[in-house]
Amino acid sequence: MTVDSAASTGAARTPRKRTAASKTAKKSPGRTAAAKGKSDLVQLLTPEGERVKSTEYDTYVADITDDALRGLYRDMVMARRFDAEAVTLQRQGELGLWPSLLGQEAAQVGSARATRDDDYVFPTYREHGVAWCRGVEPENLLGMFRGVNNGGWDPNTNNFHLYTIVIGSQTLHATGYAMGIAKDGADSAVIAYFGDGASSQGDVAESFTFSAVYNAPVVFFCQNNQWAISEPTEKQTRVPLYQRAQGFGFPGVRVDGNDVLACLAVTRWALERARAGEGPTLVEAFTYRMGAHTTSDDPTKYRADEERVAWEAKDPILRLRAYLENHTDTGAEFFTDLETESETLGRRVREAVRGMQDPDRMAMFEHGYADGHALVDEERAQFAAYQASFAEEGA
Amino acid sequence: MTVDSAASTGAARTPRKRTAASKTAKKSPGRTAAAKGKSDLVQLLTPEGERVKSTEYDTYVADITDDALRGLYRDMVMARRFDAEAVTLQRQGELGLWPSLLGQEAAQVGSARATRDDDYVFPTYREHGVAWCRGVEPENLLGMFRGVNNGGWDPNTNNFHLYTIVIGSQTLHATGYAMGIAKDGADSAVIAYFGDGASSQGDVAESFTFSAVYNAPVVFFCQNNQWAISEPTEKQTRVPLYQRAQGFGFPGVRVDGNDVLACLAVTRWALERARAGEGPTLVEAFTYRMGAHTTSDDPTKYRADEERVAWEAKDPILRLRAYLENHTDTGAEFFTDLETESETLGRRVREAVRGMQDPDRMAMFEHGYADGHALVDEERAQFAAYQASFAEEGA
Amino acid sequence: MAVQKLPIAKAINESLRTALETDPKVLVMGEDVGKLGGVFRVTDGLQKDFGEDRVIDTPLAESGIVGTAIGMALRGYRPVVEIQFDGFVFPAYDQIVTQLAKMHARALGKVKVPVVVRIPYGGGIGAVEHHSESPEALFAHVAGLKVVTPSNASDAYWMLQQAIQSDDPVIFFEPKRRYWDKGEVDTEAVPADLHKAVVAREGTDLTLVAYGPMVKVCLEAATVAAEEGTSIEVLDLRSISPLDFDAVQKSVEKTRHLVVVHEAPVFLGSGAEIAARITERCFYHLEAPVLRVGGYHAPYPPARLEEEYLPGLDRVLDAVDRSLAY
Amino acid sequence: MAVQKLPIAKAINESLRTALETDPKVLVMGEDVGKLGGVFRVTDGLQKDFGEDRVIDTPLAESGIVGTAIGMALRGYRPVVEIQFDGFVFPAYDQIVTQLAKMHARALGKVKVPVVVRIPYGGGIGAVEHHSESPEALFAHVAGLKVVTPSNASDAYWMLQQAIQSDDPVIFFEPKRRYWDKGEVDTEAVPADLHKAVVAREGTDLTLVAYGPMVKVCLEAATVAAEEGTSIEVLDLRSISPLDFDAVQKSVEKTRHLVVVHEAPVFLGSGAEIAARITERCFYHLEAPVLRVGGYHAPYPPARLEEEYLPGLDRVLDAVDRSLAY
Ligand SMILES: Cc1ncc(C[n+]2csc(CCOP(=O)(O)OP(=O)(O)O)c2C)c(N)n1
Ligand SMILES: Cc1ncc(C[n+]2csc(CCOP(=O)(O)OP(=O)(O)O)c2C)c(N)n1
Ligand SMILES: [Mg+2]
Ligand SMILES: [Mg+2]
Repeated sequence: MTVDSAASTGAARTPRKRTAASKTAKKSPGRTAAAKGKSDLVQLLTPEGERVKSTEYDTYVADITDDALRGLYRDMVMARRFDAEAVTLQRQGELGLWPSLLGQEAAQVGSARATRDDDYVFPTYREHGVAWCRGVEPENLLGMFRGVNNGGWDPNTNNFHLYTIVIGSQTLHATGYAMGIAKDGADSAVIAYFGDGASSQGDVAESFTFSAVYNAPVVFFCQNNQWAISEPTEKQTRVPLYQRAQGFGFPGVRVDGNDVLACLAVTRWALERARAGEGPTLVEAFTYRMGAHTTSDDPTKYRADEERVAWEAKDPILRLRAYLENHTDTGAEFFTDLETESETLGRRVREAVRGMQDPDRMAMFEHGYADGHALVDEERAQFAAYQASFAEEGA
Repeated sequence: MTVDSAASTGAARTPRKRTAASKTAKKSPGRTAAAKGKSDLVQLLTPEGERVKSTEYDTYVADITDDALRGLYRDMVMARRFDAEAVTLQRQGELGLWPSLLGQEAAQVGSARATRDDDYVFPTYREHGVAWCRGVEPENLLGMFRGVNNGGWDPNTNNFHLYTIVIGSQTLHATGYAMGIAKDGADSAVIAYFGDGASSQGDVAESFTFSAVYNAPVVFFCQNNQWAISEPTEKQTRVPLYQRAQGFGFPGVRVDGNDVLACLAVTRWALERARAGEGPTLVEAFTYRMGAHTTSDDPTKYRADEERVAWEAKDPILRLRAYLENHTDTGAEFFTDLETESETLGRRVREAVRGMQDPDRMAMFEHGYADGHALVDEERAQFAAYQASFAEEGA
Repeated sequence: MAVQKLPIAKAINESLRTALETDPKVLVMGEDVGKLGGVFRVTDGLQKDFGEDRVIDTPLAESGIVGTAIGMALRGYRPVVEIQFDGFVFPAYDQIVTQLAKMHARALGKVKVPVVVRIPYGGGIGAVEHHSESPEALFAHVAGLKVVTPSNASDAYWMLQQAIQSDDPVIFFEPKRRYWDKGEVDTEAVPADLHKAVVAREGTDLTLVAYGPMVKVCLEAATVAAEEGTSIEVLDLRSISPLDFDAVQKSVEKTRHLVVVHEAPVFLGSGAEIAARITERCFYHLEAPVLRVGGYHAPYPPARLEEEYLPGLDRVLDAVDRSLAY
Repeated sequence: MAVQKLPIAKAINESLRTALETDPKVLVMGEDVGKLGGVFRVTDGLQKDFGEDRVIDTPLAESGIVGTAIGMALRGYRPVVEIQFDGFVFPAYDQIVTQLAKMHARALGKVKVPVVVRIPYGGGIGAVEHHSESPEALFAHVAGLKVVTPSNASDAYWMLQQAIQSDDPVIFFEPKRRYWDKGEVDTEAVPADLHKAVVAREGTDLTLVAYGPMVKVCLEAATVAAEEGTSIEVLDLRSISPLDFDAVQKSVEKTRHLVVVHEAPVFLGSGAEIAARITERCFYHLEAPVLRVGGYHAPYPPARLEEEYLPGLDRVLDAVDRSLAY
């Protein structure tokens, strides 16, 4: 899922050996910064689209060409378009629910593009942009929200685990997976996504403890989108979340979550630490949930619209567009082509969803167990017989 | 449970209003220290029994007269004597199990004597010294280890909650209780005890989060006795435990847990912060479990005896004795009287335990519910009838 | 006015309001219970009227919510805790089972922990995973807890009043798919005992036992059966722990046929206990074995299949037929 | 040597050793499982022989233990997790119920999570609170888990082998009060199916169903009953989920009397399910209702009362008498 693999799906997995860059990670900047408890927000691109120099992080994006930037831009646009389509599909009754990523595109795309194919990703339920970058077929994300399954993709195809709804749980799976990587002597890493609200769950603290004690190669990527449904971050913590890591003995850093370049740089740095055997890192991406929590939510009940409006000025897509328009030779055609491409995606997703069949009723007896279970067999048979009795009646 | 109330039991509860001292707590030293991440061990008394000056904490023990020191000494000796008696009673088969506090007398007595009668204490299962200072009848602690009950005292008599065995759980109860105090507008505080092992439990992290968010008047008093059964502290954390607090937004401080004076000072400071509305504090008392985890444990399986021997040189009782002998006019009589007194305690406890009756078998149907429960009534009646049937047979 | 027609969600809201008004020690706490009024709006308007100190938005940590509620109860408060959905109670399971349930007994009665844990439960709302479960048996098996669930607005109002007044911890399961079903609530009535079952419909040929969301299905089944000439008695259990076996026994001694219906999986569901105990009590009365209709031994299915999974009219009537055919 | 006489604890130790030797993906993890060898010495010597990388002392956090084990299983490992005592499994309950149990189904079979959770359970060892519980029903009710428990050394060895080889999560309950009971273990035998019950003693007048620690009590009861002229068949269930109803049915069709015995509280214990289902299957065979002997609806009592609480010979025989008197 490197930045260059702009193709959205099916990228072949290409494990790499330890790079020189990763070996030098020990002296890397953010670590010291975090150890010092530096509260600065890492930012490489201002809301206005101006490039900010960073002696600390520029090396981590030195290879990012204008083309690569356009790739990141495309990812964000496609993710947003897909997300918007899903919202629409929910309104039309095609989906039961949708958790929109609106506003979090940079955090997701930047971090996801920092991962390698052989890294493993543990998402929450909102990482549609990450899924996109990992090459998961977008329509597959919709199955669970349509109610046709509880997870519609093979996690091992793109090293992208299933969405996890029980808040915080996946951070432990990520840690265990990373412990396994370490046991294997592999140099891949794991990234675990979670939200500001999730930071309060005991499981997340335990994942910090385990990853620190076993020095597991895992990056905890917290999208602090300011809200856990109706609760602002102050209901979860009274200090910035990235600071949480220090007390567990590993660095935490806060990055502008609406700056895709900074998210890329910081996550690359953190992943390289992991590969280099330096253990876990906490990245807090400071971003904003611009929409409702989910399509079932009504944010007017609990937050002022001015807040959202203020954050609109920091829109992750607009700022990269400004940069591309002002500082690269990206022509108008790129943007119009992308619009067409994203519309095509929207159409494809729409059609795919509308064509999604309800599962066969017998499916509810499948996959409860890998090796079978006598009671399930018995109930399946009874249910089949019961259903058959209607057919007989009908006949 | 102030230092002056040296009498071990039944001290009347005397709630106090906010003192001048507590109002000045805002500028208190340790807080800054902690915020700076200072790793120094707070120590007021060296292992050799020499008084160390502390510009930061001396004010917190300025009122401690030689008499008060003798009181602390007495508490530690009595606690150790009681504990030793319990170990013996376990060996003699009078108790099923005993978790010895040997080595942790200073941490327990120092912290407990910092509490006021109207403060509330949430112990683990090892706080016999704290119980002593709170005025709990020592023999009452033995019931659960003899197997005659699961908690043999009324928590509200001495504001000393029942022993909690499920690791970490009580930190949440303490936090909730402290939230209640805040709601009541009272100026008392709560102290929650837990171990180094417990620091890994999700519940403890959640109690940190809740106490910080609600600014609850609670002191988390972690006795880091270096071991969680067979696991050294490195299996729980890779940085000193007191640092854990920072990431939750409140100060943590490490104190020499074998220095009763330092424990008293630091806990007083932390409790005053709580009373002054400054919220939670984490105190890590750096101490050592000199005995086995419990009488069921065999530490030779997992730790070298040299370690224990090294810690013997830091014995909390010996160092205060050295101070008393060298720097006060404490005569030999004090020590011999105390020995007699502690032997009396030992005897009293021994007799009390031996005289402890097994509960009536019907007791197992009592207190499951406060308002009764039909099924319990039914089962009680059936059981009684069943028992009666033997009597009839016998007749 | 004392008598109002209210949806269940609103009846619970009114009940919380009454409790907050009449007892200053009552607190409401949970995720999003404040400004939002809860994801089902059950706590709507309460924080506005009673303040953040009594209607408390908590950090996102269920163990922390129940654990601190226990602490507040020890301080003399009566916290009413909301768990957002059935599937999210499990992080709090340890605090509920090892602490909340046992603390009164552990203290030989010296302390009380009057905490109410409200849990919207059950399926039928087209939700995603973890939002449709019926874990009541996992609580009812545990001594020290009481487990109740209303099926209508009046019970929702009154049973919650009683649960809050109870000195025991009460797990209060709310049938979320029925939140918007309306019923009359008389806030000046004298309510039935919290732990007694009520006959929701009288009948003579067969007893249907249900609770919470399934009472409605059973009443419908009884109506259909009546048209076919079968007289069904429907018993609304209301309380699962303690469970009113006397009421079930009484009905079964009359009808001699018993079918138990719940959404929870049949295997080790509350129907198992009812079948076992009623068979023991009514061995010579039963003309057919107690039959059970419930969920399957499978994770709750995706929404598009839930109608197949949930006991519906047909499956209930099928069991009725099978019982009567013995 | 293939045949050895071993205590149950040692048979489990040998089974873990075999698994660690034969499959490099097998891991053992838990609190104090390393140098100490576990508080019951069940993992004695394993870390010494297989290293800290495969026999892992974990932080004191049960949710973390199970949660990271899930992650390692996703990476291809087969973790065998130890929970120190029955009463300490609840902090991990959420991970077990919402993650471990459901992940295979959630992924439509695409991932497997072969985690074994070993739990020493049950009372009778004179322990303090939380060290004597029998929470098996709380796991068996949950789809996606398998729940088994051996009663003797041979089963302890073999059932653990099979549990580790199973691609499903298995909750492996170990009867701690029987840890030191010896039995023959043939490490080259062909073991019975993990989920089938076995007839521990044949008989004709009444069936006693038990598992884990209660098998011994039931066998003793059968011996006493035989002296009094009653022929009792004792069925050792071994597996609680799935539960071998066919075996129970077969026995009951012969004996026409069934008593189920377990330490867990009777109310909603596994006996409830057995009673309900066997009554359904054997309605015309049973000459008496299925009777249950088990724990009471009370927190596990302090040690000095546990002999009153636990089903013993007398209470089992009392139930036998009552059943035969019908
Ligand atoms: C254990 C648990 N409790 C409650 C919920 C209900 N819930 C779903 S999302 C959510 C808020 C999560 O907030 P955050 O972690 O900040 O992530 P975000 O939704 O903002 O991306 C809540 C409370 C849940 N899914 N799991
Ligand atoms: C949830 C839980 N898991 C496991 C145990 C078993 N256990 C009892 S004490 C203990 C070690 C506790 O270590 P620590 O917190 O350092 O306290 P200490 O015993 O050293 O005072 C363990 C693992 C328990 N009581 N509760
Ligand atoms: Mg959020
Ligand atoms: Mg310790």
